Amino acid sequence: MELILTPAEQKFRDEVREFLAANVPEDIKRKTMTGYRLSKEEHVSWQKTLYEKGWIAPSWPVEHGGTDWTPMQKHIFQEECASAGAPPVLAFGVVMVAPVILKFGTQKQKDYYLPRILRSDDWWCQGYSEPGSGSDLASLRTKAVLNGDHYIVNGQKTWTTMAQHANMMFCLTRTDDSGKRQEGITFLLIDMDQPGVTVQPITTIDGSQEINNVFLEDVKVPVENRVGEEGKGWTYAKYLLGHERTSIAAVGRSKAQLARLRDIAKVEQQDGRPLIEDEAFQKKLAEIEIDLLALESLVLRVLSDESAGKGPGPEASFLKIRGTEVQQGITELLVEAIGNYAHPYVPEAMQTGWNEDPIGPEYAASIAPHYFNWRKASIYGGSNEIQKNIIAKAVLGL
Amino acid sequence: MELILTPAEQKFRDEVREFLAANVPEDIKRKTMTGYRLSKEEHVSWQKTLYEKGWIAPSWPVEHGGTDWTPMQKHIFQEECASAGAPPVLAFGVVMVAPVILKFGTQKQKDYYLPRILRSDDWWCQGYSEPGSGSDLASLRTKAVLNGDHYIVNGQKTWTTMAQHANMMFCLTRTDDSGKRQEGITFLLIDMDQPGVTVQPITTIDGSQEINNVFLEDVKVPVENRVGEEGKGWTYAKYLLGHERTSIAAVGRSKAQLARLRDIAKVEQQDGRPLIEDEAFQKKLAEIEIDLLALESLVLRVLSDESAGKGPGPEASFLKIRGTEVQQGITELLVEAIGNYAHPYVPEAMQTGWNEDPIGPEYAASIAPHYFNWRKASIYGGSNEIQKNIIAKAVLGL
Amino acid sequence: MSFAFNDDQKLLAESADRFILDDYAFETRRKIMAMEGGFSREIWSQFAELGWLALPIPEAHGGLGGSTVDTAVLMECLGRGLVVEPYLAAVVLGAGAVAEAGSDAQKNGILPGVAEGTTLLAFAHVEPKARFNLNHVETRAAKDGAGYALTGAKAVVHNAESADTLIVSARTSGSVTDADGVTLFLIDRAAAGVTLRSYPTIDGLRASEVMLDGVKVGADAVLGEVGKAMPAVEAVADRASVLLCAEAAGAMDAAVKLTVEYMKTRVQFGRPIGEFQVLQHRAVEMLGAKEFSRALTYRAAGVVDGANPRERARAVSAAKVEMGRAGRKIGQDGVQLHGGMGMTDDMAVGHYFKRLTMIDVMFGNADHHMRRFARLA
Amino acid sequence: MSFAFNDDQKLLAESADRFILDDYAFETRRKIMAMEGGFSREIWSQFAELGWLALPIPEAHGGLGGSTVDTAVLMECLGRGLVVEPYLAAVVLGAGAVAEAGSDAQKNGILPGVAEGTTLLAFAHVEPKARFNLNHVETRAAKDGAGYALTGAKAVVHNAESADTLIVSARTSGSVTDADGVTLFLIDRAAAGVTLRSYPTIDGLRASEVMLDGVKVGADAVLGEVGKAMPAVEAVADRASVLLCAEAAGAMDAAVKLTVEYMKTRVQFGRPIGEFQVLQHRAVEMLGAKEFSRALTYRAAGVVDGANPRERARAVSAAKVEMGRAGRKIGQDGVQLHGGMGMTDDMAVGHYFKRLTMIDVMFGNADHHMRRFARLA
Repeated sequence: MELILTPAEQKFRDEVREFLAANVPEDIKRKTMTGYRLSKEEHVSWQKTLYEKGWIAPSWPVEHGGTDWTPMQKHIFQEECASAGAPPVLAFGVVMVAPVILKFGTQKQKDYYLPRILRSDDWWCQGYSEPGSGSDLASLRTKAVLNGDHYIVNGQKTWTTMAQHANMMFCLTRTDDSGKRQEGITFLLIDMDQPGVTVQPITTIDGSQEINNVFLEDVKVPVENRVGEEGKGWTYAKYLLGHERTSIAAVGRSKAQLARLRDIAKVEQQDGRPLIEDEAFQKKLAEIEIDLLALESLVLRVLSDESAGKGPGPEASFLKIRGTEVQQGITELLVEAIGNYAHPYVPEAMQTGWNEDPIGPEYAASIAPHYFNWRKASIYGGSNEIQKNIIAKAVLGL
Repeated sequence: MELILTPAEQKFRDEVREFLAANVPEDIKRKTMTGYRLSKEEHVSWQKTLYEKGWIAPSWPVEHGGTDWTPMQKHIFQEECASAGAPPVLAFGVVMVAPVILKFGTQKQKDYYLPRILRSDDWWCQGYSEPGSGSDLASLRTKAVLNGDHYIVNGQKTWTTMAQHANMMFCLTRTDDSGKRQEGITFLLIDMDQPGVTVQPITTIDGSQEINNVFLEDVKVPVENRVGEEGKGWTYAKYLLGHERTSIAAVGRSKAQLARLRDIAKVEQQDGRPLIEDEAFQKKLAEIEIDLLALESLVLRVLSDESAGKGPGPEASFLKIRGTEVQQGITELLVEAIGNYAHPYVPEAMQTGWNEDPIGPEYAASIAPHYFNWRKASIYGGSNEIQKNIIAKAVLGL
Repeated sequence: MSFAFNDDQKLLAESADRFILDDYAFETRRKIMAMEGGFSREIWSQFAELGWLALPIPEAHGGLGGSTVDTAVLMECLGRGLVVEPYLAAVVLGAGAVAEAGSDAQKNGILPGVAEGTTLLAFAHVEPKARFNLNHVETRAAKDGAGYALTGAKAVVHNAESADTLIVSARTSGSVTDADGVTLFLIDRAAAGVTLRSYPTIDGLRASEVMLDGVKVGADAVLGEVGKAMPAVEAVADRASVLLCAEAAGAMDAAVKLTVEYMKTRVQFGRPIGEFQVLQHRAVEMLGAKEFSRALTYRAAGVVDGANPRERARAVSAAKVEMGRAGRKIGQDGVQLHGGMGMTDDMAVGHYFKRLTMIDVMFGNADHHMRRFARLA
Repeated sequence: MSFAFNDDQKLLAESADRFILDDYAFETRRKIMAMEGGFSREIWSQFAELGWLALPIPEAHGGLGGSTVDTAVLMECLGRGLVVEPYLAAVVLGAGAVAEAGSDAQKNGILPGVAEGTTLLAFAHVEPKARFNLNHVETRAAKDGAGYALTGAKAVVHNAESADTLIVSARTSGSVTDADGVTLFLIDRAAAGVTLRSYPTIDGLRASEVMLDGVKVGADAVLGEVGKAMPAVEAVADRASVLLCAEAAGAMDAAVKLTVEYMKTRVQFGRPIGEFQVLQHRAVEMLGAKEFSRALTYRAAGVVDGANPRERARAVSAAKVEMGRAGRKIGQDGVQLHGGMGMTDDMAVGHYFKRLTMIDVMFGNADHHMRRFARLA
């Protein structure tokens, strides 16, 4: 089911399509599509390409290097990037910390950090979760004590995605535990290239290492690296959560993965016929494609509410729930599609510069690891159970 | 998947099969299979047939008119009755109140009521639920006040199945509300043929009237109609719940309905082929048949635990949950099978003595009403949510 | 592509919701169902005055020329009120078929009357053995002098008994399931040889089995081109399907609200059952099912008027699948969360459940549209 | 028909559970996986001493002649410990095939060694393009003097690298998916023309792609009747499938217990997450899924030895479907209920999840067996 676009929107889509076709390197495209890991350099080089085009931060205000795109244009851009196999822009800088700095930061912070984010000079990571604070984030205990013109930070962050590449962390710290848990939380920008910061990778069930423990021992953070007021960090964090709710639906990504699934199902044979001709499999494809169409339709509705000035309500939590269900559903069908070749575990095959013959079909290597890895999607960013709690309270008044 | 039977069990099954083939009247069989309503007389006449054979109360002690059948034999008997289209014996007398009388009743009560139950002289109904007490049964408020040699009972029972036919009700009443809610409940046997007892039918969403409100106004109940001690009624009610857990799985009934579904799917045409040849429909049939086989397997395990002297644990709650899921799943597939003829609503067609031509295929008339009526299965006898609470607490210690 | 209502649509929704609230309470509906033909002529003329009957009818023929999205906005409100008046039969299907296939003369002859509420139509296409295959037409129209003689049977024709004119499909050539050779006819319900067997439907509407025994009609009774009716029938069925999804969206909305309200008032174990997390999440899933179904429905409604038949079919089937799944979940869980009360005829939730279940069946259930969607992939 | 364990089975289960508890902790398993061949020879000889390797082997050939139910009891315990030793490959599949198809000479020559733990076997039947179709055999065995020369490729052969002898299926006649014309051969893993490409599997086992390039064998290498191997292959695959379901039952049992334990200790919002009703019900559904799958598995295990091929296939496919669904639910929800911790390699739950997922794939996933079950209806 194609989007119905105005002529102007069609023109825009073609422009984006052309640019991507001309600028996404082949091997990057292949890796992104097959879910292979990209190196830091590969991420950065692609982001610089977008930066030079002026498309690195579509949602930012124009005067800070953003675009004047309509919500629909942003949706088209995301969808085209995904189907072109462009690596997703890492959210931590452009999408997560930047809006907070823009809204609550000092002029000095804006002048210094925003250009660096646009140029990908800094690699940001998110210092939220702690061993004892997962779904219950407000219970965090990492301590920040003001000491003259510095905070001294002690504690442990965990589940920190890509911290191994990061030189900056936006971090929720506790500066006061006398009052309500949500109070006394302070939002700090921490330079990770300093003594006291230790990053220790965590191996996940798929065997990959993209999340980390980050230990903070007597880490010095200048007061000018505090965003907004002391003790107001929770407000800023929630503002951030409310931001860009539609992108978590990952419609474009899922469309691309669904297309990939179709291609694989055309190659895989079952009883002498391509798997895609199997009625039961067709039905599963149709089911998930319809789920995805409904998801996209709700995304479009939320977007047009946005352009009508209405911010996305808590209903947007549905986008996270359905979005992750669709993503996980596709990873599951991919595993089903490759049959016995879900067994081999050859992580090297997913690394840059591996050039042996694949075991089984080339597309198989990343599929099972990806399936297991992607179970995280219903856990992080507020587990789907938490999302439902939010809706029950905020929307249904239960 | 056939049951594997010992030669003795096979012989028993054949004996049961012969008896049923010879004794279940054709029209009764047809009505039972198609879910048409039976008249009181039809129920009673069949139960008398079983009584004369000595098979009306298989689970009772032999000396009271029961059988010495093994659990496996009881399972076979149930399955054969269902597949022969024999009307289920109404549970309220034989299966529900009788075991309580047997265990906690006075000799006088045993001598008087048990033979009458065997002969279907009394039609029993269950006075448990009240408007304010559904899942939370212990909150019941129907008051029984001792007044000399009588209790005076006032209150309202609801959801009382087939009360319109009943002349006796076993009833939970509150004789004391000073202590814990579970205490102060008394188990009374109430003669319904007396002033002060008003039965008011409730129409359910399928348009049928098999449940009722029962209003009790200054109803006199002789003390000798109290079972066991005053205030101990909750214990007796729970004993009753623990009883015959495997029969609620209704394996035999579901097998018979599944067979009926197959027959209908052979007749119904889709794009010029019998519906049963449609792969997607076959898959649904297989899915539910496998659910049912797994259910039966667990029933058999619980039965063999019983014969090994172990009473069924709270795990038996799983039998209720899966059992009702399977039953409801079959009613749903039946609706799907008949296509457009789910629309007509012709309750007369389900009554005795209607002899106009059917609208659409004859088997269609009862299917949609049955689907809607059967939603009750996951609500009554402790809703499936309550069952899960029980398991979480009693089995998992959560 | 915009997903927001325009001002006219907002006004329409407000006035329709207002009407349901003021004049179409649950008990009123019960009384109306008992009336002759199973609906209220008086309310029907109110619909006419409000311009609702004219809404989808072309301006050239006494209508307002509203889009399918406009009509969806109205149908959603009607769904909220479980309205039993024959809007689908007479306006969406009946007038829709005439507008789709009819000659100008036929349109001028029939549509203004529908818009004014003086003419009622019914769409007699589906047959006893057709299941969900639209091409399955056994009814035959044999040449009979200048005209035709129709013989056959039509199944579950909603509101046929109150229709002035039946729009009947019949084979003028080809064999039972051919796409070619089907012709639409305008037939007076009172014509000789037309026999109706009428009955209530389980969701509170009225329908009939229509028997045709050598019914004679003139050549002018032919609606559209002889033997070429199927594209029109499919267009009408697709538009009706997406509008049924809109009606369902309203019904789901109401069922969810009723359920949540009940959860706030029903007390068990000393607290409103709405405080139990399991039931909260169930209600949340119900709301989500409705939101997704509704969004996809309006998207499809926006497509049907313009798109090519394949695009239209994909969009409509996707919406019908999503609606079928959502309606089933909301109907079943709505009753479950009401507990024993939900099983009683006195509570509205069961009636929404029944209507949602039957909407799924109309013009093909979720399974049928899943296959159709997949085939067109 | 009895569903209770007999005394021998109770003893077996106790000793096996005891062994897992004492000698096969999660960390021990990690070390074992790093050993050559991916398992511990020492533990393998303990299995031999305990009589576990002899269990399913016929008494006439150095075994204990245990039934499939007996073996299921053991496999369930091994599943609880996520045991990586090649019990399935060497004993269930390897010895199973020899017992099923071999001559007395072959049985006497091979089975006692398996029972004593001195001989290891692997079953090389599945091929790269076969998916779940057992009949799909492209590997060809051409007449070569008195013997044969085998050429082809076998896929995902578990524990091939440590096997002394490979049991290889090859076509002596017929075309790729014919049931007829398949023959089993005993092939020395070190034979000329046999090349292995070995790798770890995602669930912590070892497997190999086996390339056969004109591998010469004598006529005595033929296992069973020439061209008539498929019935034996199917019997072996069915028995292996139901035993995999038993292994899964153990893995599910452990995963549910771990999850419930975690729920009692993990505190969020000031209380153990086990106090949240939604999570409680999820755990209950996990337990139920396990109970039903286990019950159906033992029922099927009781059938396979006696029943005719159709009954056997129906029983096994039903069990495999139920297991696939239960394993998926328990694996996914087990991780979900563990939250972020569940995603880490340090927690056992993820490893049970991976094993359960791969058991579903082995010898055909739930979907494949659903079709098979339906076809045999």
